[in-house]
Amino acid sequence: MTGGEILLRSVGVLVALVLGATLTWRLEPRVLESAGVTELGPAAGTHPQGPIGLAPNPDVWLYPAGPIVAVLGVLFGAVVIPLGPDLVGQDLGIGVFYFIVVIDFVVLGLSLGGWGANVRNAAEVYYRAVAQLVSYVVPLGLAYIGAIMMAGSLSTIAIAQAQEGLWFVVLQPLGFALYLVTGAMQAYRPPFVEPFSRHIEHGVYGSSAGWQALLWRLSMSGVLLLVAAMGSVLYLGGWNGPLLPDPLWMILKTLALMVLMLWLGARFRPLSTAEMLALSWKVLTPVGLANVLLVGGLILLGAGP
Amino acid sequence: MSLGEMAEWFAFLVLALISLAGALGMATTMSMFRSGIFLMASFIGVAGLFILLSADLLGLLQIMMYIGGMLVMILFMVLFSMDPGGAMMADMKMSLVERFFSLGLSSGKKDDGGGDMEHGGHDGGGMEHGGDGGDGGGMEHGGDGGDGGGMDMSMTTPVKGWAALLGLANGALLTGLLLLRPAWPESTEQPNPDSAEQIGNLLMGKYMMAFEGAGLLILIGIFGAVLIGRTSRYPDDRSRTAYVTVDAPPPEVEESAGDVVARDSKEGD
Amino acid sequence: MIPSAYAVVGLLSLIATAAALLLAAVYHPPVEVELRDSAWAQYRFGFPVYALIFLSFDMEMIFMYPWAVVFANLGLEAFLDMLVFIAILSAGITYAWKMGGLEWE
Amino acid sequence: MAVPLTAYLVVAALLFAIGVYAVIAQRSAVMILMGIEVLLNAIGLNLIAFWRFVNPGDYSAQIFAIIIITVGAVEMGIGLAIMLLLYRNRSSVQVDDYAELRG
Amino acid sequence: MTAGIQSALLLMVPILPLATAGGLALAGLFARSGDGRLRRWPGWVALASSAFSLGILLLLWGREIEVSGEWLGVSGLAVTVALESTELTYFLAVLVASISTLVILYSIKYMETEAGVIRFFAELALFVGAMLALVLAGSWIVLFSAWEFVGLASFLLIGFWYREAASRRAAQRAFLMTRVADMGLLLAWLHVTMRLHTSRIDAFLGSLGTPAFTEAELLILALLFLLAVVGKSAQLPLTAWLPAAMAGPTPVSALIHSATMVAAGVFLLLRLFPLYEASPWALTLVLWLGLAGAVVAAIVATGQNDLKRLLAWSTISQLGEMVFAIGLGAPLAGAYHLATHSVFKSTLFLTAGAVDHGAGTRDLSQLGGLRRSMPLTAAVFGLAALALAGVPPLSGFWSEDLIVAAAAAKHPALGLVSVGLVLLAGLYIGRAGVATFLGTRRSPPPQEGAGPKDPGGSMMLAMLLGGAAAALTGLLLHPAVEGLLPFAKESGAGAAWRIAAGIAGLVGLLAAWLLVRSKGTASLFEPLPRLLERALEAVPELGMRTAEASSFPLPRFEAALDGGAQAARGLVLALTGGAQRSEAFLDGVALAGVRAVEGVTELTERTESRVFGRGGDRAAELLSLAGARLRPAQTGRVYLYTLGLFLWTFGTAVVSLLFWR
Amino acid sequence: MPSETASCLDLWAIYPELVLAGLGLLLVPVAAFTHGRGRWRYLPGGLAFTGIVAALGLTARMLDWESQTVFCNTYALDGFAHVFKLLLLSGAGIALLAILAQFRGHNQLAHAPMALLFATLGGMGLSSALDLGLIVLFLQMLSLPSYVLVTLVRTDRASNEAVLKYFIYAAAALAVMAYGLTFLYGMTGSLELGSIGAALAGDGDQVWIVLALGLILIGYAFEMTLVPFHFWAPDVYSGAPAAVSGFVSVVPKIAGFAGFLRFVLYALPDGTGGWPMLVTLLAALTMTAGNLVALRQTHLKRLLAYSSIAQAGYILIPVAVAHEVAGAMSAVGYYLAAYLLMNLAAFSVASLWERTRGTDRLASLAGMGFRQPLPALVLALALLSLAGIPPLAGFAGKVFLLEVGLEGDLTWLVLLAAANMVLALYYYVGVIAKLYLERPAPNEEPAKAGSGVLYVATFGISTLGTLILGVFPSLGLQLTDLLRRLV
Repeated sequence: MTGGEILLRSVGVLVALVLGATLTWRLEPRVLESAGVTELGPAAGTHPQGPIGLAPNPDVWLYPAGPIVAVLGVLFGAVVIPLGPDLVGQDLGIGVFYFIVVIDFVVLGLSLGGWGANVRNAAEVYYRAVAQLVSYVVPLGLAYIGAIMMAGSLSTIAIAQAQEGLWFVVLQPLGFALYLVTGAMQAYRPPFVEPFSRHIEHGVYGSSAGWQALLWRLSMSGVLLLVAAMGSVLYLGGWNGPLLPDPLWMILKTLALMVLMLWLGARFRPLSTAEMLALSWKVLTPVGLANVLLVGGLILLGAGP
Repeated sequence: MSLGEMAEWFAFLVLALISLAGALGMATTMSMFRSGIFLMASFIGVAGLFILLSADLLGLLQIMMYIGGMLVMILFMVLFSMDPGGAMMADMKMSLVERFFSLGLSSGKKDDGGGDMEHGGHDGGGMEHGGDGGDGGGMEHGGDGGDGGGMDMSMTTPVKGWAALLGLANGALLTGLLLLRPAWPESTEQPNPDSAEQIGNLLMGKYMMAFEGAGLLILIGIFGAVLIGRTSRYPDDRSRTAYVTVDAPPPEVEESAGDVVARDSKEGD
Repeated sequence: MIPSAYAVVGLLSLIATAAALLLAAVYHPPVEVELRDSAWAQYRFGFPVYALIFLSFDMEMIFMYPWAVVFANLGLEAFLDMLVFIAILSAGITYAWKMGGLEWE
Repeated sequence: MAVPLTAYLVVAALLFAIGVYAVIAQRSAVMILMGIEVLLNAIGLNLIAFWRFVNPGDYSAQIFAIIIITVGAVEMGIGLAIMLLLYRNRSSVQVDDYAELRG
Repeated sequence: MTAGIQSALLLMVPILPLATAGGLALAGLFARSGDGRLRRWPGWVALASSAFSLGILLLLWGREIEVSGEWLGVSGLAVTVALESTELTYFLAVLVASISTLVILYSIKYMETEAGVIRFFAELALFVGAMLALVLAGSWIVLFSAWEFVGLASFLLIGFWYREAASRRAAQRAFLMTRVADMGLLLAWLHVTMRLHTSRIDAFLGSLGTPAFTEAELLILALLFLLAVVGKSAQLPLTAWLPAAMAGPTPVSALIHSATMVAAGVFLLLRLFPLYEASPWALTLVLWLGLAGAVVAAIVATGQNDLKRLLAWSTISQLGEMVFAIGLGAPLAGAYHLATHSVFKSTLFLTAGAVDHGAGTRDLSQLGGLRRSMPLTAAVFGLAALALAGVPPLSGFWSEDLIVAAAAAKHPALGLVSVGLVLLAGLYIGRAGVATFLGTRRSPPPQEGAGPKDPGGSMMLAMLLGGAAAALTGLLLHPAVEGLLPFAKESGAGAAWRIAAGIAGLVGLLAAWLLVRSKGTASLFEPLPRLLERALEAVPELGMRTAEASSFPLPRFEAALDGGAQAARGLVLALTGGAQRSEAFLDGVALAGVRAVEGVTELTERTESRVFGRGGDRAAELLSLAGARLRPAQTGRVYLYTLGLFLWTFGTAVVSLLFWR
Repeated sequence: MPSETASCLDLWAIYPELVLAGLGLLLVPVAAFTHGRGRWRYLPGGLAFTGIVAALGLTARMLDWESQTVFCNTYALDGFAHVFKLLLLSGAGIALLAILAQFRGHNQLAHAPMALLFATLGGMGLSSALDLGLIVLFLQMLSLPSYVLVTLVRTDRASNEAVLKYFIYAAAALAVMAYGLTFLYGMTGSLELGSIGAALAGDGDQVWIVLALGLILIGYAFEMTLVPFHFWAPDVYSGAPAAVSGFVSVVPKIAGFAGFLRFVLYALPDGTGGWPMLVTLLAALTMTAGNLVALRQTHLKRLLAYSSIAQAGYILIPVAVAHEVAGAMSAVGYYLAAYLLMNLAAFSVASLWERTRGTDRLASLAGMGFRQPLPALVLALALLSLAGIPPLAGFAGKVFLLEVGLEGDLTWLVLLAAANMVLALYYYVGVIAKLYLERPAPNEEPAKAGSGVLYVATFGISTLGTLILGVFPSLGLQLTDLLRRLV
């Protein structure tokens, strides 16, 4: 791969992400507000807010590192999202695993930025974000595993290709449902918006301004976009679809999934961290395990590719 | 040297630097939070080295494990530590390395002077953080004049000097041996690019025992963590309402009846 | 080759991030600042046992990825392995649940 | 491979040395636990480097490395649980507060 | 009698008392002491078992029997368990059984008022059983096990009065000091077993003529066995435990510390005599060790005021004589003396116990004139004492006669020394007897109305039997002894030596009588006895305290020189001034004594305060000092533990450099 | 060499382990459900005991199987493994009884059994594992549940301190050991002990072998409580509940010996790297230091801790000559069996005392022989056995040890051991004298009612075992002779 190509691809990834994020940024508040949601979560960043709170002594290394790490995570993740069989930043053999790992950088970024700001409301973000991480990682992983089992590969391309005939959502509705819930957790979208709750002045938003605020918004919109994109790769067949060109299918599915997640999330009141943890460990994880068993049984019976 | 080799060297050096600096930062910074983050950086650096060595699954696995692990660990460190942000410790006298990794930490007193937290015992910057010599002593923080806050805030043991010496000696000796006496039969074989499948097959085949054994080990981990770490009915919990600081130690845990076997207090002699 | 694939990923992301940073650097909206108290102190959080079992569970998940990849090839044997594994996981969850580990403190 | 095996091993050895320092010099049990994680990390790096240069055809070493990571994770879980218990009972995890048993 | 029945009977000999011990111990768990009517049954049961054993032994008279079975046989190593009744072992078994029976008989009455009788007799029976197993042992493993059990039983018996600190300390000390020596036995027999791949004792003895062992090996083995002998028989330098063990009940002293346990060491020497014959160096060492022990202990005995301690030192001395005899190459004399000594010394102990019971004290300076109130006791004591002093034709004479003869045959000087030993024996036993039974009572009886009187019942019976035996054994046994024991008779020495030996004891007795009449119970050769006693007690700590000890002689020498000068002046005066000046001579001698005593007092005080003042067992003290030095290593600080761990890694790395080539 | 095929799945070879693992897995939820429910709390203990007995039976059935490796050369199935498994299982069974007895009526009663099961499982694995990865895994599986056991009484100060020290020391030791193992891999490119041994025996680089040996030794020596890696042991044994101390002093130690022997005999055959010399030195150091420090102890558990350190020193004598003297292995096995029984007997008496009196001070033992004859007798016999008085098992064991030492030309070490045995007698006899030769404290309340059937069972099994093993050592030796059968 030549240097020019790399440059081209990086610009592509960046542009795709910025465009997608902007779209998300515009789209999200409308969906939420139309559903009557008051806790906007990360989408609150699009609304004007009061003065930002700063401590006299923030951690001069961690505080600015927060948004950069978060954006880095989103960008890292975007690299493996395919828009078509060849239209991908880079096909890693273990792309899905890679994705699930690098998206965690967003949590890391939130923690760094929140703690580093040394302000009560921001520091609280750290605790809530970690609680969210503790909640979603296991059931989300279980939701991924269903698809991986059927595709027999960790590559995003291979997984999408495996769904040429039949989308996994048909075979694994339980897994898809699980993904919807845990995806919302991973993206901090309603009803799981504790780290961006109004009570703590929207968390990190309340203590960052200028380029930091911009990067936060980019990454928070980007993470929703990526979760939806990965969802469509895992369960909705990625670019597969009749008539329309591949990338368009992918974009459509991603947006649809995004809207679906937001709309569904808006049906529920915001959950507290405690409720979210209980939900995750007492409901989602057992369901995820059952799903893995189910999928295993299906595969043994010869279902799937 | 080809471009690829140069790139490899560059990547290696950067990643090695991250690993080592991260580990060193972990051990020396005054901020507990930074400590955890530095360690995470070190792990990510090592994960990068793994990837450079073609063990990508393992590298990513390491990142995944330790982002979660370290973030959780920091939670506990913040709970256990008097000064998790290192703001107070930052005013102490530090060795060069410690100062470097604690850069940008301050108590913020000079700016506002609005003494938000009064921690007794440090009058006139008399606090000294450790001695970096080999004398192994010099841990007198705050002296005895402190009122309640006069406790020993130091983050290191009295044998810090020896520890540094020993670490250095160990490292130097090992490095020397590694450089001067390589005894490793190198092979030119190339690894299989599909590492996930390779590992999966091994886990399902030859290392079945390790696979299930590790599963059991993890079960023991869960079991032990729950059994040891579970609460025995806190009277009430303030951490949701007052969400910032808990200065007083948490109330004594009441064990349920019959949960205590009488023991005598050991008197040392 | 594995390292070169990741080199591409790394370069891609770094270039993209640099661009994003450049983009952001030109963004200078007016800011109103309020000075707050320092927040670094001991803090009791409500989910210690969750966090502890998460550490172990996370590791357990890691074993499942390579397994999921080869599952389809190995068939029944892998399924039995997985049964054992899921039994282990379920035992852990049940234990934590019944022992009051899955509660906010 | 442009970077020789020795380079990786040296990095691992230095990590090991730093871990040694942390385990001995840190007063807080959590920090000691971190030091131990650094030690485990050095082991992992050593293993993978040897694997890549000595026997890359056999992935057994990666299994060993996974086991090491597992050990680290589980140790972290149990260790933190122990420290939580200690903290609940005695409000301290400084190791030198626990020196009553001796002699 | 078929061979099977014989074997079974032989097995019964040690097992009967052992089983009795077990039964009594079980009974002790359920029966609570304090029931007056049932106080005596444990004694009778124990007596019955012991008597049965004796009976069985007598039934087996003159038969060579062997019982053996393989205990385990692994990888070319056959460890057998064997009992055998040969001339020597049979002889000693009969001896042990009869003395035990006598002592148990005595104890029934003696212990009737004590609490814990059941425990006592259980322990006694255990001891008897173990002792019988010890002498009858045909394989090393049985020998060693019995050896240990004897030690254990004596530990329990000496500590019978566990409420007294002295008792407890004495018990522990006895066990530990004998056990130190046991390690010699253990290592030696392990080595033999490993070499020969069998644990039969006779296999070892049979291999002595063959090149199975090198000469150096034999010497080492002999020395290792000698270590065991020294510990068990309280020879120099491990004597300290025996006098201290007098804190136990008197029957225990009679049984353990005169006749049986301490004799086990001598028995071992006799059993392994071929080994020592094959290793002349070791035999010489045995000779000198025995001689030194005999002389030193005899001197110490002359200074004792506690009747039982006196007897204990006397025992050490007599054991020394036996060892000496064996060292001379005259095992017959040693064995013979072992037998006669057992009889008269246990009788002496029994009478000492009666005195203690009757008069309420054993302190010579408070006793006196008991011949009137305890005539029978006095008579028995006298008989036994005369036997000890080697007065013909009582038992002691015959064996001491043999020893003197053997010594004289070796070298006239040795003969003289052995005659001197007889003299000393007469001296100290005479002093004890005279001070106890003759003259007048020196202190009032403890209670009015309950004056001292002869004991009744089984105690008296046992004493009378013992007295009779003490008188007659020699006479009866003498013609048979060569047939009974497997040793060749030594070439006899001249009649002059025999007469000298016979007279020496009488002279000693006479001198004792005179001295006690003139000087009361004051110690005779002060400072020597007390000094030696102290020194021997200090032995376990010798190594540690050598430096301090080196500062001791100075004041003593000064004082002694000073006193010596006075004495010399008095002597000169006496010689020049005639009879009327003899008073001045005596003054001078007395003054010399006083000065010497002063010096010694100072010395002993310093010894007490510096050496013994720390309390506890001395050897353990010494070692636990080392332990105390090590303890701080366990600092309780975990960072130091890990520091140590990583120091090891560094050390390993450094050491690995040594392998660079 | 079989490759990664399905043939590696030799489940038939690990039935005993499977029983324990399955039972442990089952017990985890069961324990949670029986927590705090009166008599139901005995259920896990009962099941675990049944399981241990079943595993014992299954292992015993395998004794005469042909030696072979299973799971693609990663797991050995030979006499060595079977005998060690029998030892571990019996130790675990007796210790389980003692733990159940001490925690009778306590909520933790439901949870202790599975920790014990898992630890035993780790030990069993360690005695069979032929692969470096498995060794590390099983070592960890041995340690982790032990932490849980040590801190069963969660609010106890001493327990808390003990578990902290145990944890830190164990974790550091394991890490250092694994670091050493990686160098073995680097030198040979193999994780299998057998091929490592084959590669190192010829022309291995001595410098790295010695270095690796030194590092690896730490992990095993820590489990075996050898000086200078014993520091954790006294603190942990005295801080943990006595019954648990009994378990921790027996099962991990036996497993440590099993693992160490397997490691050196396979990976460093014929004394490669000079390990026999190293072991000899450690043996001398261990027995001497353990005994000396034990002389000055005032608490029973601590005294027993140092005593068990010293005992480990004795056991090292045959280990040091294991590669050249034929009877060495069976001496190790026999002594470990004896040690297991006598040590558990002693600790279970300490446990009874802790339960009824709440103390383990030696002073509190005064007059115990009259107040509580049975436990006192058990303790006295155990101590006499530890001291090596015939005809108890400890005596025969010591005889074999010394004999093997003499045969292996370690005369100086044997002499030192003999001196040490004498030295050890001082403190053992001191305790016995306390039991029988001292009067109880005047104002002490009379002993509480009977010791309970579980204690009686513990005492009975361990004491009778000590006696039987001592009187009929050929029974034990026939079994431990199987230790020589290695694959």
